[in-house]
Amino acid sequence: MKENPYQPWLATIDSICDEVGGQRAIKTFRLVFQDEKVREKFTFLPGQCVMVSLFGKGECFFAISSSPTQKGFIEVSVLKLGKVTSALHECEPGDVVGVRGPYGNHFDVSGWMGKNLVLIGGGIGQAPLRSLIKYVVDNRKQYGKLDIIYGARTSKDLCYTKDFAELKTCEDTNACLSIDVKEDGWSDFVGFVPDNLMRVNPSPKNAIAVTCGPPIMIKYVIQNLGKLGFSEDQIFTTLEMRMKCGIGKCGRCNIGNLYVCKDGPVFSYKQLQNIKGEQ
Amino acid sequence: MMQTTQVEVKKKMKKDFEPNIIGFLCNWCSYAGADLAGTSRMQYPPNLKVIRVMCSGRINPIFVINALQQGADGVLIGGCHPGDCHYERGNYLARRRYAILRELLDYVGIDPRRVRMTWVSASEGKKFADVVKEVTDEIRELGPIQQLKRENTW
Amino acid sequence: MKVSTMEKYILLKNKLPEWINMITPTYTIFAPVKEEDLVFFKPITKPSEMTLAYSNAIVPPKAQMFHQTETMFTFTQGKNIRVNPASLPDEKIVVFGIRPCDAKSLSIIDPVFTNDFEDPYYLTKRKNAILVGLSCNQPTVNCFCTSLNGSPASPEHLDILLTDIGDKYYVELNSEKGKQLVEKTKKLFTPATDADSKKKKDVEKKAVDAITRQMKINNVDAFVKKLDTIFDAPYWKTIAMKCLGCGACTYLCPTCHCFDIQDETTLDKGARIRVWDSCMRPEYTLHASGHNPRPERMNRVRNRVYHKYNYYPKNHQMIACVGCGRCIDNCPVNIDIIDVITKAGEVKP
Amino acid sequence: MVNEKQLRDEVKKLVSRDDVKYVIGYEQGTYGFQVTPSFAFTPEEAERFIFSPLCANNLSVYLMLEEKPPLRKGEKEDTRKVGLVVKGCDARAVVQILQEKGLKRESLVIIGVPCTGVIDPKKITVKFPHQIKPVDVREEGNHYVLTINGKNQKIPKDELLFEKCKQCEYPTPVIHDVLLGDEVKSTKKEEYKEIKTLEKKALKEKWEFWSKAFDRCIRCYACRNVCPLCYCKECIVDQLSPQWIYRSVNRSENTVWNLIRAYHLAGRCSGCGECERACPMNIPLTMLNKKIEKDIKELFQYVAGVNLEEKPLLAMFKPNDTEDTIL
Amino acid sequence: MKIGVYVCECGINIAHTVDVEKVVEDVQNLPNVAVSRFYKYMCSDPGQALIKKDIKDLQLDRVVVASCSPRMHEPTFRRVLEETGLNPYFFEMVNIREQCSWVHQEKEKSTGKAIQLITGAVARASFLEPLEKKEVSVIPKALVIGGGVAGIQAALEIAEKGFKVYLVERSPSIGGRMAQLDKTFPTLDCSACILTPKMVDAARHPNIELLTYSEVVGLDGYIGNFKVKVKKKPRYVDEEKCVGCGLCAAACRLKGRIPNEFDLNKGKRSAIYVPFPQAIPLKYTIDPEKCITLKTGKCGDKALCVEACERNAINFDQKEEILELDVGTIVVATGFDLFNPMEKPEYGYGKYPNVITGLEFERLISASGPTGGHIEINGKEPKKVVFIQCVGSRDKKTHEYCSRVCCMYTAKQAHMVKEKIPGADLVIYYTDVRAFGKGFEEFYNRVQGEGIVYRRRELGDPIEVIKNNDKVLVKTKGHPDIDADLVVLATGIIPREDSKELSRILNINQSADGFFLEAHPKLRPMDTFTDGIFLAGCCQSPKDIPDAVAQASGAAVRAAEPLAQGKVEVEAISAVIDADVCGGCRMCEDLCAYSALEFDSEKKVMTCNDVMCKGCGSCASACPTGAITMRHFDMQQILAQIDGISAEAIVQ
Ligand SMILES: Cc1cc2nc3c(=O)[nH]c(=O)nc-3n(C[C@H](O)[C@H](O)[C@H](O)COP(=O)(O)OP(=O)(O)OC[C@H]3O[C@@H](n4cnc5c(N)ncnc54)[C@H](O)[C@@H]3O)c2cc1C
Ligand SMILES: Cc1cc2nc3c(=O)[nH]c(=O)nc-3n(C[C@H](O)[C@H](O)[C@H](O)COP(=O)(O)OP(=O)(O)OC[C@H]3O[C@@H](n4cnc5c(N)ncnc54)[C@H](O)[C@@H]3O)c2cc1C
Ligand code: SF4
Ligand code: SF4
Ligand code: SF4
Ligand code: SF4
Ligand code: SF4
Ligand code: SF4
Repeated sequence: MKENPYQPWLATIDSICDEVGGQRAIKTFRLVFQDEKVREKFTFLPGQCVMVSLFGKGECFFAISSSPTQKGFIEVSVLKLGKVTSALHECEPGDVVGVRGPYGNHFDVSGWMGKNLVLIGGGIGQAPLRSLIKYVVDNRKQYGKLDIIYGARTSKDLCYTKDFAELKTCEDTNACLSIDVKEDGWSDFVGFVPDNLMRVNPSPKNAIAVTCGPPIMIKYVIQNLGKLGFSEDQIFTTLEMRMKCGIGKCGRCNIGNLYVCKDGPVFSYKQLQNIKGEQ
Repeated sequence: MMQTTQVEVKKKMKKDFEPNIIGFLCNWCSYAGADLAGTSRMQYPPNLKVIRVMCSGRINPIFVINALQQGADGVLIGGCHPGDCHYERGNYLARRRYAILRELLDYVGIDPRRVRMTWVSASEGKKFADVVKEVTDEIRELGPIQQLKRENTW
Repeated sequence: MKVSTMEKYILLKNKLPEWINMITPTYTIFAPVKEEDLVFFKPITKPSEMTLAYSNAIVPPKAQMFHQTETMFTFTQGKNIRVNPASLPDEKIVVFGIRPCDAKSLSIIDPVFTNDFEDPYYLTKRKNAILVGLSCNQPTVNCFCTSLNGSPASPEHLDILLTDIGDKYYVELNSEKGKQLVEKTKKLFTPATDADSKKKKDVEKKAVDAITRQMKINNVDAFVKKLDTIFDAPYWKTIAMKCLGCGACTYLCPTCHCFDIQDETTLDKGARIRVWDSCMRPEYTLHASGHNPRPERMNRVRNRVYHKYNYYPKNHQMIACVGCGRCIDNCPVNIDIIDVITKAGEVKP
Repeated sequence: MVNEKQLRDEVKKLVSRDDVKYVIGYEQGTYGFQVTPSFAFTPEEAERFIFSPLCANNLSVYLMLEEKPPLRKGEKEDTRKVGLVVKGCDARAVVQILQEKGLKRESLVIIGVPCTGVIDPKKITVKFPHQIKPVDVREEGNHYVLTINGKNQKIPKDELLFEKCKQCEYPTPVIHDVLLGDEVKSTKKEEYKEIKTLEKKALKEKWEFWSKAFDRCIRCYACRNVCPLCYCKECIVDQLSPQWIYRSVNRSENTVWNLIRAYHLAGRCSGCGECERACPMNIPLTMLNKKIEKDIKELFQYVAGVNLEEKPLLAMFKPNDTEDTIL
Repeated sequence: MKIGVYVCECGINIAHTVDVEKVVEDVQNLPNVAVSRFYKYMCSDPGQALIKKDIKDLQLDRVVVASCSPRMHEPTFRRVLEETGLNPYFFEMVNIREQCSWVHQEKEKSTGKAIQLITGAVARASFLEPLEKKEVSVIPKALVIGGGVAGIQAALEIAEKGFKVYLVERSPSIGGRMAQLDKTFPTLDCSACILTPKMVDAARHPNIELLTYSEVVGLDGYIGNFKVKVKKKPRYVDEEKCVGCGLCAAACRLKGRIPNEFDLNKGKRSAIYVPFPQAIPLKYTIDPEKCITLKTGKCGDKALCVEACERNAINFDQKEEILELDVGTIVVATGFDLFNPMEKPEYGYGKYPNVITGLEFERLISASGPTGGHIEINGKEPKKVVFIQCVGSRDKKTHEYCSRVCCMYTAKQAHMVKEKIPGADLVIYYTDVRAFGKGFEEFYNRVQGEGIVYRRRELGDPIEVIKNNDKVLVKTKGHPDIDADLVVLATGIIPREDSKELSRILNINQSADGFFLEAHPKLRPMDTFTDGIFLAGCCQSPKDIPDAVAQASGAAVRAAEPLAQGKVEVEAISAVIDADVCGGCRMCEDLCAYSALEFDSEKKVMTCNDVMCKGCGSCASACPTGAITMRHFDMQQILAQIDGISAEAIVQ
């Protein structure tokens, strides 16, 4: 019999980056597999997820927020919500977790070569996009224009500020941040992400739009993309459902006949319109 | 795994079985009474391990059942005498819960002597020591709990 | 694995105990055992413990492959975290007296556990199990396997099928595994005659006729497609009003395979276990954020029906219901899948 | 028993009212002896209503089950009343819910049915295991008359009645807005014979009895969901931190689950027996509930679900409560 | 998670029966334990320094100290954490002295037990949550309910300390029972003479606001921030205008026709009245039950009082007012009622005019009373007077307790009779004479010396009063019958009729006898279980004036404390309710002794006011869903502790 797909590999938390503080804190964990062989074997593409275990607490599904171009470790960004995520937030570098994966489909990075990319994120939804952004930046020549639109409620709620500082200095990258309410010293856009999208006004020509974030944001972003002339099959998003097994068996993450864990999490808007099921 | 537990149980069955007893004592009376037993150097068996709570009213019957599940052979609940509760009525509420729980345990076949309640005031160090002796002897007599204990056979 | 031409034998009823005794040393035998008016598949040591005069086991024998509680692996907590794989049983089992519908249910859920990632717990047990079926001579009120292309005496998903044809069993060997089991005990069996075959046909026909409740949908495939058009029908709400979300229907359904994974621990060690779960519960889909994609009972009732009659056929070309009637028997408020489906067939898109 | 015409007329009258959302009652089930809950929003739907000795369900469970999706902006809460057909034991559950202030009295219209006992579906299916066509069941004196395939069959009531009905002390709903028919007076007294017999057995025997029963439990929680008084938003067994009871299905956890369920209903259980009826594994849950019912009657002179003003049993005390076993 | 475990040897107190070295070694291996050490005296400065150093160097998250009872040193070690910047509640203490080394002798077993206890503590420690000590600010005002001598005293003292006081009195005047008394035992000073100046002081004090003819009808909030609802009944007389001249009363059509309650209905008044001449405030009040205008809308052809009042003070349109007051603390001084002797018909009270109560007698001998201080009964001066003590007190059938004042006031009254009617024959039936106070025994001796006959009656011996022409016959066991002109019943002090209602409004408790319950009979006699509410005077138990005043002063100090502090610290260990889990079953609602739980009928969940919550946890263990978490004693922590104590790995 093959490897037991439920049994995680051990990984050590190498470092932890506090992205956002407060009640709904977000931290990014850099995980290094203990087993050298696993480190080599473990390959993934942007958009894919891993199941992270805290032994004695449980397992959670996270998008990998680092890029396949970064070797030797993977990163996950975790929003503190329930049992496992709260416990993860208590962890310190050196602590050991379990990881299994990678799971799910991924952004079609090879199919999108040569296209302009519009990446629209909000909140923790930025995690899979971060992987994609890094991937595209590291393979910059193979892609066209890159527009990144990202927003949060306040400047304190923005993730990956270090990344964005770098991105801003990249020449052929347009990184547009926004916050919902005005703050002193904020020079970028003030307003909601969908509005920022309209302001940036990307052209649908030869473009792919990817949006990840809270459902309500996705709803308006898609509306606005429509207004900008993006067609259904140019728009991609990732979906979230409660997960247990991550490999299409435990049953709960179905939307219609599709399982988010294995048929997703990346879906084209066109695909979504055709499934009958609760999202 | 299953077998080892059984062996363990058998081993425990022997005369030298030392019961593991959990005591939930309220902070104000019975815990203080237990302290007094200590300062007066009254000797009693070491089987009872105390968990301090603010009031006997805090003791959810689930704690008691869970203790039996997690490996306690007996449980002792200690509170202030009726009328003396630091919180006025916590012990009265505990008394009701205890009465029902005890009946229920008996009814499903778990010896109710494994779960006892006592009133010990802060001045009753002697009583505390006596109660611990009594309870320990009784539970030693009953032997290790067989019924509710989690097997954790994994 | 299926044998092309089925071998057919006769086992005299009075020889059955002997046969069972002969295979007991090699196999753990799960057979129907009566307890409190209910029938359970339980390991037996003596043939006398089992009851063959029964209609349906209350808990489907899926439980023998897909344990209600399964330790996935154990671990040590604290300083030295280690993961210890659970030992997968290599015990060989015979599920004796399983009904054709229940056997079919295993074939239905097989793809779930084999797809993409193989589920070692289910599959080891499944591979180590021999299904010795028993035709259903006395279908219950709520049996409707025939509505779903099943038959009370079909050997299709079994290794061996026994049919009670009077004082003897008509034995059909339907797989290599089945053949092997009989092979070693060949002396108890005699080849079946045409008359025996005819008798079996008669018995089967009688049983089929005894199944009177039917889903009144003309064409199953068309119905599967039709469901796509009535997803938003208010009809689902009217059923859901009654549903208590108690989950009895799903726990006892032979094709329901949902599970939950949890960690259980003591101070320094613990285990990751999985347990059956039910899509009829609100917590099933509840996100940590508080959002619930299936917040109302209507969503969940509909999901159960769609999972069986629409999503599953789409993914695996099979309806995930075998018509065993357990969910009907056990629903405290008489939500009756035969009725639900029949009426759904009448709903206007 | 009840005049069904009167019942339907009453329900029709109710559902025609502007301040009534719907009425919950019974209708013919899909096969055999089944009766199923029915929701009438319109007078036409009220036509389906029946009441027969087969109406075992305690419909009050639906009161706390009603889903109220969050209101949209500008939307007003629907405060219309819900109508409900109740038997004696069902009414006690309603009283208990009202007493716990789970609902307001004004939000209900209660149609009381003076009850002469209902049939235990398990008993009747044992007698007629293959009955598919719906059956008309009437009560005639001490007998039930079943019309099967046009032929009448008389069966003594005692053979079919729910055990709980044989000792019911409150056959006429203690609370109602309308009473269909004359009050049924009870001279019966719950004697708890079965309970007392079991109580007297040796601990070992008791444990054997219960562990065998609890071993069967598949922790489907049907007993909980069918119970009108198990309406916690999140049951302890569904909580992850802390895990009060492990999810593993084994003797220890099953026993604890069953004990805690019963304990959480101490002083609240109305004795409707729905939990036991719903339990697919035939676990004698009533014997647990009744045990507590008996104890609290003896120890605290407390009866659940008969007095709207009563305070929760476990939230109050009397200074002279029993001290018998306290050291 | 890094936990430091520190085991104390306590000199040899612990070390001689617990093998500390082994303990330290064993617990080292427990999950999350980063360091474990032992030391001679953990609580000493070097011991504390050791912990501090580790917290800093090893970045400990939690600290477990195994030493003596937490009742002793928990605060010490919490401070250690606090000083190192760790939340003080990240500390767990294990008692291996009082509850281990001192009570067991076998070293091996004590060591084992110590390890188990520490393991439990370590398991628990990883679930400890940080807690904040809470403070609430205090509104620097107080409320005194009841304007008897106790209430007046309390109000004056708080006012003297510089805080605003609202003094709420139900009747039209302050003064209470004491105002009805004539002379006071044992010193025999005139009650009015000592009380009236105090009443005037209270009325004049700039910090006191009198709210007479008012009642407290609602209370919300908690210590420091009470919101009080006071109902001010209409007097129908403008208090601003009325100067108390009494012209109106003299003009009233019902003049002299209405029994005066103040005189226990012995005297008569008008429909517009002041209860007694020295009333404070001296403002007239119209009795709505009696006034013809108020009852019928019309009083003859015109209301005579309106006519008579030169200051136009009368206003029939006055309405009841509800005032909302914000106060920080409350003193309850609502006094007492008297036992109704009708409950004991054998005394003939109510049947024969010759039988009166002690308080009626006080009015009878009072110079300001209905007879101007002249003792007369049926128009005649009594020659033979009998006093009966313990009427309604020390009686299992009525009130079991002793009313404490009857012995003395009977002696006082007997003395007064002797003084006013020197030839009178006086007999006192007593059970025991309780003369415990300062000067009481001396006074009693003095009265006995005045030729007053004390006759002992065993507790429970029947006594009967029957009619004998215009006299009454007093029959008892063991003594000859007495043919008396006047019988005075020393009726006992009982809780006020409305105590139950008031205890509900204020959420304070009554003891079994019906008086308000103090938080501790000895150590906190003025406190109630509700923080910020204090008791004074006879509402708590029967008392004489000196005791009532002493308690009032005490209560005033207690009540002024938080006002002076400006803030109060409230228990950090309290209940928290998870609104996502609470199903609103309201199981917990009424169970809290402190009314900390309140139902939010909008959200349909229970809420806990953590300022009022004392952290007992009774509610948490009643909540079926576990929606209530007890800070510092939550389910998770306790289950972990059980797990740790019982862990197989540890149990040898
Ligand atoms: C495709 C996908 C990608 C995700 N990526 C990220 C990410 O990059 N960063 C991040 O912070 N979160 C991500 N999430 C959400 C994350 O999985 C949940 O927030 C997390 O499981 C909550 O676990 P908990 O134990 O803290 O909550 P609890 O409420 O204690 O949940 C109990 C269990 O339910 C399951 N569960 C509950 N909510 C969810 C959920 N929303 N999704 C999946 N499982 C759930 C988990 O098995 C969890 O252990 C992702 C979810 C999905 C489906
Ligand atoms: C016959 C008799 C003789 C006595 N003689 C003596 C004596 O000689 N010497 C001695 O030391 N003691 C004597 N006492 C005892 C003495 O009367 C009491 O100790 C004293 O009056 C107690 O004062 P207090 O303020 O507690 O109560 P009270 O005097 O009863 O005052 C309470 C006040 O509160 C008011 N009140 C009540 N309820 C409310 C409410 N809800 N809202 C607002 N206001 C309210 C009442 O109207 C009253 O004004 C005697 C008692 C009696 C009965
Ligand atoms: S859905 Fe019902 S009838 Fe179909 S297989 Fe499941 S339990 Fe049987
Ligand atoms: S058994 Fe019936 S009530 Fe229970 S979940 Fe299934 S359909 Fe609903
Ligand atoms: S209904 Fe029966 S089987 Fe299901 S959880 Fe309850 S007791 Fe267990
Ligand atoms: S516990 Fe059972 S008998 Fe009691 S009210 Fe609930 S369903 Fe009815
Ligand atoms: S913990 Fe005690 S004081 Fe606090 S709310 Fe609960 S019952 Fe009241
Ligand atoms: S007992 Fe628990 S669930 Fe019920 S109201 Fe109180 S907090 Fe809410």
